[in-house]
Amino acid sequence: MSPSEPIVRQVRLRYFAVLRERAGISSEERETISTTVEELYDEIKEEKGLDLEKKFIRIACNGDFVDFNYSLSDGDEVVFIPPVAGG
Amino acid sequence: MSPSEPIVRQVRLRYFAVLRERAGISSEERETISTTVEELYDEIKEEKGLDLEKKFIRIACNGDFVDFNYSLSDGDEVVFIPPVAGG
Amino acid sequence: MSFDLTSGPIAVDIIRQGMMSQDCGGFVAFEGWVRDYNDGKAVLRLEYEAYAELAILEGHRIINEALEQFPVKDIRSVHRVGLLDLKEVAVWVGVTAIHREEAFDACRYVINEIKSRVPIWKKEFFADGTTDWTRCQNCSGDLGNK
Amino acid sequence: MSFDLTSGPIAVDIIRQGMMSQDCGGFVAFEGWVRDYNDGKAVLRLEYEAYAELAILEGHRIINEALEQFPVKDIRSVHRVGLLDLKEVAVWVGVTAIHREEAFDACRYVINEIKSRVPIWKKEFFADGTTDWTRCQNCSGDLGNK
Repeated sequence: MSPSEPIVRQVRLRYFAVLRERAGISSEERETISTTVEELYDEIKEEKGLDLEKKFIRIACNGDFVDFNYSLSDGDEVVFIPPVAGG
Repeated sequence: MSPSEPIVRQVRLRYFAVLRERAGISSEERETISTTVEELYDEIKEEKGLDLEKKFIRIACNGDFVDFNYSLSDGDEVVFIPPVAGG
Repeated sequence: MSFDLTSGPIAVDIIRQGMMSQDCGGFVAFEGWVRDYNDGKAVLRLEYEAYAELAILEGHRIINEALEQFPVKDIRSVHRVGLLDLKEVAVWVGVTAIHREEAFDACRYVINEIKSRVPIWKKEFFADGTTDWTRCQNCSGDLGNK
Repeated sequence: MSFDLTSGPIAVDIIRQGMMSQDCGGFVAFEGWVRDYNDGKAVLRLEYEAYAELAILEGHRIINEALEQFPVKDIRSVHRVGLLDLKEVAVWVGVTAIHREEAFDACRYVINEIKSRVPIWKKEFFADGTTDWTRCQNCSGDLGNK
């Protein structure tokens, strides 16, 4: 693999609440060339027509919160978390 | 009745908690020449050997709190209230 | 709103359910339980004695103050009198409100005021055989040090 | 301590009784009830959806923070998921402590943090036939304004 060829990672995405309804699915496996979860959100947002602004979401990876610059690894499970409203 | 002759009033006293145990009774009718509830407490304190300092008690008359300088009337029901400890 | 005294167990869940209302989003309750230890001594049981008429009058005043001061919906409180065993509920205060912050504030106000103003007294029966009227121990030369 | 999710009614009185301890003098509980009105619209029912694994992880973290921060004895909390009718208990937080002030503080901390941090979402079903994911209405150009 040459350095110019982007690395493709296999990730699993799960959708909840408003994003689940918007995406029309609750989970998907996908291959991505995004290197961070932020890039992945931009990619998904475009594709699925999600219009939730980034400043309103948090991101979880493999069951815990991560920063937007978290580097994706093969097999990661990623969840974009819209504003919560428990209680 | 001459002005120098003290007025005697009939009052009812009720005792609660530590004062009830100390006085050995829960209520009594008595005639008093005290003109205020404070004087009445001094009178009772002496007689019953109550040693609860005045600064720790409150006084109720006819079912509601009154000041120490409340003027006694015939038929008043007076309660000396030791420090409360509800809850 | 209500403030009651009772010589039987406080029916917490029944009172709570009676306050349930679909126009309230928040409910805060405080319960005072009989604890097995106080002032460094093991406690076996408690006795509460009330000057009932004034306790109820003052309890209602406190709740009315809280209802004026905090935008809450309803406040109810019950205080036990008589002998209580360990773990029994001595006092219960429940507050319903549209918003939780006010419910917390009102509940805290009511229990604090009850404890400092309502003429109810607590006698502790200690494991060592002594007893104390709580908060009266240091009110005189020898009272309470029996 | 515990933080649980449940799709059935929260057994408030059973959890509360399970926390009763003779070494605690104070108990504070918060309950969030399903309210019939929000944002000026009549509400018929609610649906809570959770990202369960992370909700439980974060719920436990919050309770542990509270246990470190406040000298309380025990904290338990349960949150409903799924469809709820009016007046049902959506969330319950109970705190036991030796002293009441800390119990109030810890309970308020836990419910505030749950509401802001735990990945649980609320969908409101309004009488006018519309629905909203609470707090998502203004997160985008058109989402939530359906």
